[in-house]
Amino acid sequence: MAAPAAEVRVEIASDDDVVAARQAGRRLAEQLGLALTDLTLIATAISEVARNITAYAGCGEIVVRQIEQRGRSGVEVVARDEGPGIEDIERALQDGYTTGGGLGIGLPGARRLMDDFAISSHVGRGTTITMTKWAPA
Amino acid sequence: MAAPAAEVRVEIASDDDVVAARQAGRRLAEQLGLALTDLTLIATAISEVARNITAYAGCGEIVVRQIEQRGRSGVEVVARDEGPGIEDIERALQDGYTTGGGLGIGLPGARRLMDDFAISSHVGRGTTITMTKWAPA
Amino acid sequence: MPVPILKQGSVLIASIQTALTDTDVLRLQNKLIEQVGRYRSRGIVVDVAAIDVMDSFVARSLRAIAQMTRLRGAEMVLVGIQPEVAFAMVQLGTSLEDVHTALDLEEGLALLESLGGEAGRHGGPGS
Amino acid sequence: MPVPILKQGSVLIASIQTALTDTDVLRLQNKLIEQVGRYRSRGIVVDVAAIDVMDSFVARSLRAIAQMTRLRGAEMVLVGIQPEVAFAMVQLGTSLEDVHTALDLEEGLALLESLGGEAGRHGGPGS
Ligand SMILES: Nc1ncnc2c1ncn2[C@@H]1O[C@H](COP(=O)(O)OP(=O)(O)O)[C@@H](O)[C@H]1O
Ligand SMILES: Nc1ncnc2c1ncn2[C@@H]1O[C@H](COP(=O)(O)OP(=O)(O)O)[C@@H](O)[C@H]1O
Repeated sequence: MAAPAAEVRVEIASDDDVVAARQAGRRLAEQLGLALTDLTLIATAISEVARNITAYAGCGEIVVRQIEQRGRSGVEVVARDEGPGIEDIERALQDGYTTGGGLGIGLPGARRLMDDFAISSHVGRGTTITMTKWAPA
Repeated sequence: MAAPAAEVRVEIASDDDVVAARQAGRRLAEQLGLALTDLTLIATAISEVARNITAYAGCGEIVVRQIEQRGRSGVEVVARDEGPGIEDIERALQDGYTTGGGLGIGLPGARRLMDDFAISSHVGRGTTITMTKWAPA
Repeated sequence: MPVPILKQGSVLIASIQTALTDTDVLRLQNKLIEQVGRYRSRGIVVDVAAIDVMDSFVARSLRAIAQMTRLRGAEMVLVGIQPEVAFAMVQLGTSLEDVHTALDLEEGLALLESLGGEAGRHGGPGS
Repeated sequence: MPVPILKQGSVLIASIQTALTDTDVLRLQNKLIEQVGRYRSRGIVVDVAAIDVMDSFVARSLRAIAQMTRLRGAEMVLVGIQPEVAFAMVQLGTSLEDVHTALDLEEGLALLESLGGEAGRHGGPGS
């Protein structure tokens, strides 16, 4: 019965792509049977990290996939760009910190919206954010 | 049809010049067809950085010009002085930080008012602020 | 997708019909700023019932419109926030405490009416 | 350009006619402080309809005038803020939450009247 794990990939270069990415992520999560609230949390988190790609890196991609781990299934979102990177990740994760005149809640907010959240970033090389929402057991 | 890129330059030494600079910037942006709201955002940002020149550097200049980049057109404002420079740029960009008894929102506010915003400053040598507002696509 | 704005008496009603890009949000913002001046509006209702996501960009724009409106002595009311969208906003950290909200358009208009009592209306009936 | 100040009953009305330099703003501030004392005014209306830009300096001065007025048991109302000017103020970060606002002069006077019940008037008619 185990179908091959679903995956969608959306190139991010403009604000249309931000909407496309969050809608694609939402649909995939819906197929996995997540609740309406979780779909909205995932879509909101994707919107934040996708907008950061357009704002700070110019372009990049979002990959949303189904994952299974220790008998649980979930939705993993990977946001990847080869932009300028984040100098001080800890600070970027603080509420209100922005270098672009935003509200500065995109990254800390996305972390609160999802269950797992990790950033890997290297100045001059780019940023990868991996975040997961688990389906209820 | 491409007319030579428009440019205006205003010497800043007194508070009359602050008004002159923001009005000149506004007129140029109007010629480029920007919306009333954008004209006001640009004029307000110019007012803040021009006042800082009179307050902290004594004198300097504001240059407003039309720019084109990747098929988009916009208004670029450069505020330049050879004053004392800014010691801690990151702090100067925080809301409420002032060394002059102001509200401390001039620089962070100008960043929010414009689309792009960059400061280059060297202690003892001066400050250059470059900021851009893009015309809607 | 442009957001239609209706004028009903002295109130503007913006009814968001679909997911918005950032560009759509900025256009809506500009249109509201322009029309609130042109029509000397007393209030704005923004209906977000059809919105999929209220992220930090949308929240910031809506708050800016609310504050702009208040500076003119008028008021903005946000209506139709779906429960799951409201929940996501709280997790994200944009609970818009300073923005008036109501359940739906009808209640939003009623709220505007009652708010108008303080700033706008003078010589109201029976007082 | 000096800002004309009209005295209408117990209210001072300052009508800004054009763009103001910082010096003009400070002069207006001083003149209002002086006249509010001289005429024991109950209220001030500052009409900014003709102002092009409300930057941090103007905002700070207006807030100072409002606070000074309040300390005398009177009130200041800001009227005529254009929507795009209001929006720029919000982006800049000076939304003047603590200052009364109204759409235009007439409504500003009405608002002062209603506020007067609380702060200014004692033994007002019928209350
Ligand atoms: N993909 C990215 N590339 C480079 N820098 C980023 C990226 N995403 C976020 N940042 C940095 O982290 C800061 C905080 O991001 P965030 O919390 O989303 O707030 P905001 O986007 O409102 O600034 C940003 O201002 C930016 O400096
Ligand atoms: N052109 C400049 N030259 C030197 N210092 C400056 C300049 N512009 C701003 N600054 C410094 O940055 C601080 C913050 O500026 P700003 O945010 O505009 O607030 P304010 O002008 O109210 O102090 C100023 O107090 C000053 O120390």
